[in-house]
Amino acid sequence: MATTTMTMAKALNEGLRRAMERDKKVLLMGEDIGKLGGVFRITDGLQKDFGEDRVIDSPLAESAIVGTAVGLAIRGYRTVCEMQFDGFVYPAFDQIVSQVAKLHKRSDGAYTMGLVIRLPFQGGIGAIEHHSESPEAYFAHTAGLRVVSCSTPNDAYWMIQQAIEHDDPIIFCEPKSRYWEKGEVDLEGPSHELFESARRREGTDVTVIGYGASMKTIMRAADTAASEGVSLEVIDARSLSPLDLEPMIASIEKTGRFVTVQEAPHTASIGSELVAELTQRCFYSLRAPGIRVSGYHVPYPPTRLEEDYRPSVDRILDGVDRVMGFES
Amino acid sequence: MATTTMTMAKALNEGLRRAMERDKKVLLMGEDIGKLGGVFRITDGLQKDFGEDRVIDSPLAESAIVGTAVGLAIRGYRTVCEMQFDGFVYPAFDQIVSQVAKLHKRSDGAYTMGLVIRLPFQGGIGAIEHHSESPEAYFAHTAGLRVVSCSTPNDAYWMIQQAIEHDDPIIFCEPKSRYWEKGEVDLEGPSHELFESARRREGTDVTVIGYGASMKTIMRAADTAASEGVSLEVIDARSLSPLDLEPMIASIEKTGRFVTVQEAPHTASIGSELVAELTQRCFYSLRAPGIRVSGYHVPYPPTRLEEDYRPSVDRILDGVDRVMGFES
Amino acid sequence: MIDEELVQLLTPEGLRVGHPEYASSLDGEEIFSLYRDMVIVRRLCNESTSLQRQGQLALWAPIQGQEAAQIGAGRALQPMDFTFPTYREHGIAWCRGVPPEDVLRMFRAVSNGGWNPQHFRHSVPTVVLGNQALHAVGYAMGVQRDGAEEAVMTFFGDGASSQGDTLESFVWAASFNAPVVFFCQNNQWGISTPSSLQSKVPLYRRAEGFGFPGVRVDGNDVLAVYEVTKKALDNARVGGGPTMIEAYTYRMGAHTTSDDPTRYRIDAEVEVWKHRDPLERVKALLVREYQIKGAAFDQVNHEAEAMALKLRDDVLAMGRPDPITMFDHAYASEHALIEEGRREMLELGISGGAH
Amino acid sequence: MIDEELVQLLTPEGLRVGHPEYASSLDGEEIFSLYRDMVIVRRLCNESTSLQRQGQLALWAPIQGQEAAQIGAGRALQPMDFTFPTYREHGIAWCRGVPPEDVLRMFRAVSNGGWNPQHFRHSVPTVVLGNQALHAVGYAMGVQRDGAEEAVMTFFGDGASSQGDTLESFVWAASFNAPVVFFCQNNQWGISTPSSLQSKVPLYRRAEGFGFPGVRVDGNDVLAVYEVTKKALDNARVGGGPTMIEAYTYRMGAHTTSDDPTRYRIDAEVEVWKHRDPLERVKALLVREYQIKGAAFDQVNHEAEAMALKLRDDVLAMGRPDPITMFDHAYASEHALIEEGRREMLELGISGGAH
Ligand SMILES: Cc1ncc(C[n+]2csc(CCOP(=O)(O)OP(=O)(O)O)c2C)c(N)n1
Ligand SMILES: Cc1ncc(C[n+]2csc(CCOP(=O)(O)OP(=O)(O)O)c2C)c(N)n1
Ligand SMILES: [Mg+2]
Ligand SMILES: [Mg+2]
Repeated sequence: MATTTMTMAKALNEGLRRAMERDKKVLLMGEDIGKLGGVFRITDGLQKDFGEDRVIDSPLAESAIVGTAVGLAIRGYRTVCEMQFDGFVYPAFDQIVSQVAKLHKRSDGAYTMGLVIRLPFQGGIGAIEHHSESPEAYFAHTAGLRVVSCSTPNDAYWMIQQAIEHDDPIIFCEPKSRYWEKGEVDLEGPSHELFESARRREGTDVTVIGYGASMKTIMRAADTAASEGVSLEVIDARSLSPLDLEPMIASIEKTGRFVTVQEAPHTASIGSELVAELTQRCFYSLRAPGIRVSGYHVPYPPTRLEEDYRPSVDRILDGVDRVMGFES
Repeated sequence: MATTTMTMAKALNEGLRRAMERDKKVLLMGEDIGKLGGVFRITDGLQKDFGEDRVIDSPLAESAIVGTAVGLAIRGYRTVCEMQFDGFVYPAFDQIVSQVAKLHKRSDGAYTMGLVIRLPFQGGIGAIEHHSESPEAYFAHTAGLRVVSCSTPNDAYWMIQQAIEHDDPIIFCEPKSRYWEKGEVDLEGPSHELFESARRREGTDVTVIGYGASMKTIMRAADTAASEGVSLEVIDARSLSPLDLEPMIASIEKTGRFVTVQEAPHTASIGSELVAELTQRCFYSLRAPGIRVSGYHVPYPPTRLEEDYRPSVDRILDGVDRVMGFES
Repeated sequence: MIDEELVQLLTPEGLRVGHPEYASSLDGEEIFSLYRDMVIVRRLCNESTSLQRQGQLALWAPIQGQEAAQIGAGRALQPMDFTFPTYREHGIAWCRGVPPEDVLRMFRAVSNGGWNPQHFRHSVPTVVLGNQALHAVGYAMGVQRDGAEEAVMTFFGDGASSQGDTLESFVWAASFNAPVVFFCQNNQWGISTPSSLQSKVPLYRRAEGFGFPGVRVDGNDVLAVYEVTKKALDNARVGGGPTMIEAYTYRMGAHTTSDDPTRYRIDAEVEVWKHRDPLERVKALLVREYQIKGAAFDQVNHEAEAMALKLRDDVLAMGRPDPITMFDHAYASEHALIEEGRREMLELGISGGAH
Repeated sequence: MIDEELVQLLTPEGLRVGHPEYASSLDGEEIFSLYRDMVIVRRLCNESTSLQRQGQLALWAPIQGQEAAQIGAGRALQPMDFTFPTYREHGIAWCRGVPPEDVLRMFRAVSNGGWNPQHFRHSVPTVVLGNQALHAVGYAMGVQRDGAEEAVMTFFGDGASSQGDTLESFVWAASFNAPVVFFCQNNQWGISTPSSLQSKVPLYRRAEGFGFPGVRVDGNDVLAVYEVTKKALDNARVGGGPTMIEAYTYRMGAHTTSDDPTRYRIDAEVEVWKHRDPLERVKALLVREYQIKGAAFDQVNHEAEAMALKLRDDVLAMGRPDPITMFDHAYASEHALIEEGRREMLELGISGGAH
């Protein structure tokens, strides 16, 4: 196994590079992604190596970034659009929902909307407002889109390549607070298919399901729980739409209890969906209702307070306690 | 009780009129709402009576309709924005999510975002694409907003007035397919608070929860079920965010089973939220998991097919059968 | 209507006028052929309106009054060009070779598109105002990357000129010098909204502020529209960058068959524009300058009539699709929720698989 | 820098120049007072940069180089006017009377706003590019309805000029003849994006295409900025409608303290602009024309120093808010999910209610 250690930022960079090498129709487009290499340096060096025609520094307008990527898709290009931050994807919402999600259908399959919208999402970097949003539920709710999220450098490296190769439009959520953390990347082959969930830790008492930046917090919570004699099984959803439920079902059939973790507020969210689906599918196994640990139902707070907004180890363990407290 | 019979369209029109009479700061703004009276004639005659300064025919740009309504709110006006159709609210999504939902908070309460965004939503009128969307989950997921939906002329008349008087921004979802149906309106006082759900029918076997255009279909399903010996209790959610759960909980504690009904696809939707909340709160009473009857996970189909996409009496009864099929 | 800013080559009376920059390059046969197309699409439009009245279409968006704008622009296109229309570009679709019945699929509510856009190089209709302008610019950026000598043309109305997407597309087209032509049919109205509410100054002037030329052409003069569009497309194909064309015209009918224009506009206005009918002036020219006779005109009318008859048959034959088709092409590849939906529909017996 | 299009009243060397439409109306005292404000906001900016370096701020967006643009514009405002800034309008905030420490609350990440916008008639900062331009137009529509003689001014950058919202705000301002002034600081860069990518032609020309005047002013010339802005505001207040002002200036520093401009721009460019420093030219004028002496300048520097000291103290004293405050003002009235969140937080002992 040819593994190497790199940060998630570097893994994304390398993944993009490989995708661009493999297919000349792959383009990158976004604000400041060329000379600057993106505010997170995800595209560092790529314009230098692939030219300004393939790594396109764009004027500042997100609807136009996505809308022109649609036109490029119709022309046969595969554009990876970078939204500079999660909170700046909303100007492009109309293009995403009305066009990106629907054009394959509207054209009866004549158009392939093979484009990827990269979204550095979630909080944890102490930024100002609009830089810490978790908009994944909006896209998961939208038929015609797919939504995935990576949580490790290895996933970042492979998932971005898989997403670019895929023919459906994909919202690619990157946990920006984890960009600089290192991990092993296996350069030979992906560990999972793009739309598969992954079990990150085996356990017997409670299944905890999360994604993105929450994964690390969940793993920490699992360590703490273990030291208190509670065994958590941890699943990284990875694909937020469609959800890969089978491994979760298998886990819950074993544990009888589950907790979902996300930074977004819980109303009509990925967590809600997980609870709804898993309750339906595991009804007889469930010894407690699924509990959602999530951001609160308030605008993302000033970031001096963000660690009290984002699911913490304590809050996750509180959720675990709550599901353990149910008797059945 | 001074009741009178009118269509939902007329009830909304009268409700708007009363709100405008009561408070000179109430403005209406939207595309074609003045001279034409709106494509659905909801604002018919209002420009004539209140003038062009209070019933503003706008250029065609939804982001601007909402963005200028924000400025008007800062200036102390209360603007009721009409989105011509559900599918045209998306260009305004950024203003709604980043500004309307967050400015009260950002200004530490100095700004009151007392504005209403009227959304003729859901399908059922045989229209072309983008005219039959159900975007309520996007807004329900957004902290800082409130989302309500009327299903009867009486609710329409009162809820629009209550929404305009309310200081929070409200997404007001109107089931356009019901605009022309008549019902009793009690001119003396509202039957419910704005954010309350309403029991529309008493029953004992299964609780069915819906909103908007689905209510009528649910009531029909309840008739059919009754004729087959199954007793449905029917609840109109009315407030989609926040949800008024207490009456639902009370009902489920009685029936032990529930079905949710909506036209939107089920992923990360109001239905998901209902199932998640109600499962948690009624866990010991539930004899079956909550089942969601919803639109399919596809772009809204050409409307010759819409009645096979929207929850029908058959599909609701199928949902009822499914929850009845669980043993416990 | 004397307007310095307006490119006109043919008066409403059918008299030729000179213009410093544009001259008609078409011979009598070609002009006749433009006339023929206009007659046909007018007939197509009338037939569709009556089909709608008879309950055979859910909706219709008439183009009466805009035939010269659409045929002039549509005929200026080359086969390799690509076009991005709205819901009202029936004349363009005709020029691109899209079968008339395919144009009606959306209006019969049996499809959200109706034809293979790659085959005809004419995109599916865009209903959300302005969205398509960005697609056109993106497509044009692809053309640039391919080093192809092709032009892209997108259509929008006076109303849609106020949308952020339309305006952003101007920014991008200028920044990337994209081979795109923005063809704005200013038909004076966006449903009930007069174009004067969208702009206090002539719309074509907006382009200049974004750094590329704008031209206002008499949209009821097919000769002028053809020449202005041809020049803009030629220029785009050889790297000359974007042009905005404002075709100054008039929507003679209602916005759509659901609309009631008597609520917002006066008859006198419609009367004025009747005298500027795009077909009549060409006919006058053809009679006077090329001695075209009644028989030739009769022949065109016959053709139009035959088209209309066939169109009617085709539309009536368009059955309700099998509901299960709603799952087709929602995604390009397998998807659990699609499988689930299909299964549920089959179980409920909604689709019998009999189709 | 000889530019016909640019309104300039003072050269980089501090020499007065005439302009056919604008003349400086300010006496020595007033000019000195503008100078003083520029010194103070530059000091404010420097102090904030070092506070950020020392880990006391999460971020800082410097205004160095843009002091004349902001003080010229800010001082042209009247108390009854209302302003809608971005994240970089520290000089405007100063002119509106917002306490400097309040400006820093957002950058210390203890607030998403920082001051009472109604009290200062200066809105909270808008981070999403372009959003505020529509708020300004809406507010101005309110001013019209109140029949008030007030003007509204909104700020945005060269980068934000490409956003749909900014462009729609132009449409609306023109359509409703709103009393609004669009003040665009073209500081040549939007992070790493050069303004030439946003527009191939001078930005101020965009206004004309929307039907209202655009003016380009030397944004490093406080006298010119003051006069141009004053005229536009005066005009707006009496029903003259919108104006767009492009203040042609330069961002001397990084985009923010997170940015590394060496990756995308060359030193030579920065050097050129150093010679156009907005403070130096006023100082030269004050010395030459008004015989202002070193002592007066020292006095200003002292004031600036005192402000900076106080600012530092104030910032260091800004503690972490009680987490429970995140629930305040999320809604204007009771909300079940807010109650639930508060309860959970108290139960978890995150907020002790001790604050
Ligand atoms: C974003 C959006 N908002 C509103 C509508 C509803 N609508 C459909 S056509 C129309 C008027 C468009 O006018 P114009 O652009 O002049 O085109 P025309 O219909 O005159 O050809 C409106 C408001 C829409 N389709 N899209
Ligand atoms: C809608 C949106 N997209 C992207 C960003 C990220 N962003 C913040 S500032 C900036 C550059 C803005 O440039 P300009 O408008 O010239 O203003 P300046 O920073 O130069 O004052 C960008 C891209 C944003 N804030 N909002
Ligand atoms: Mg029009
Ligand atoms: Mg700038």
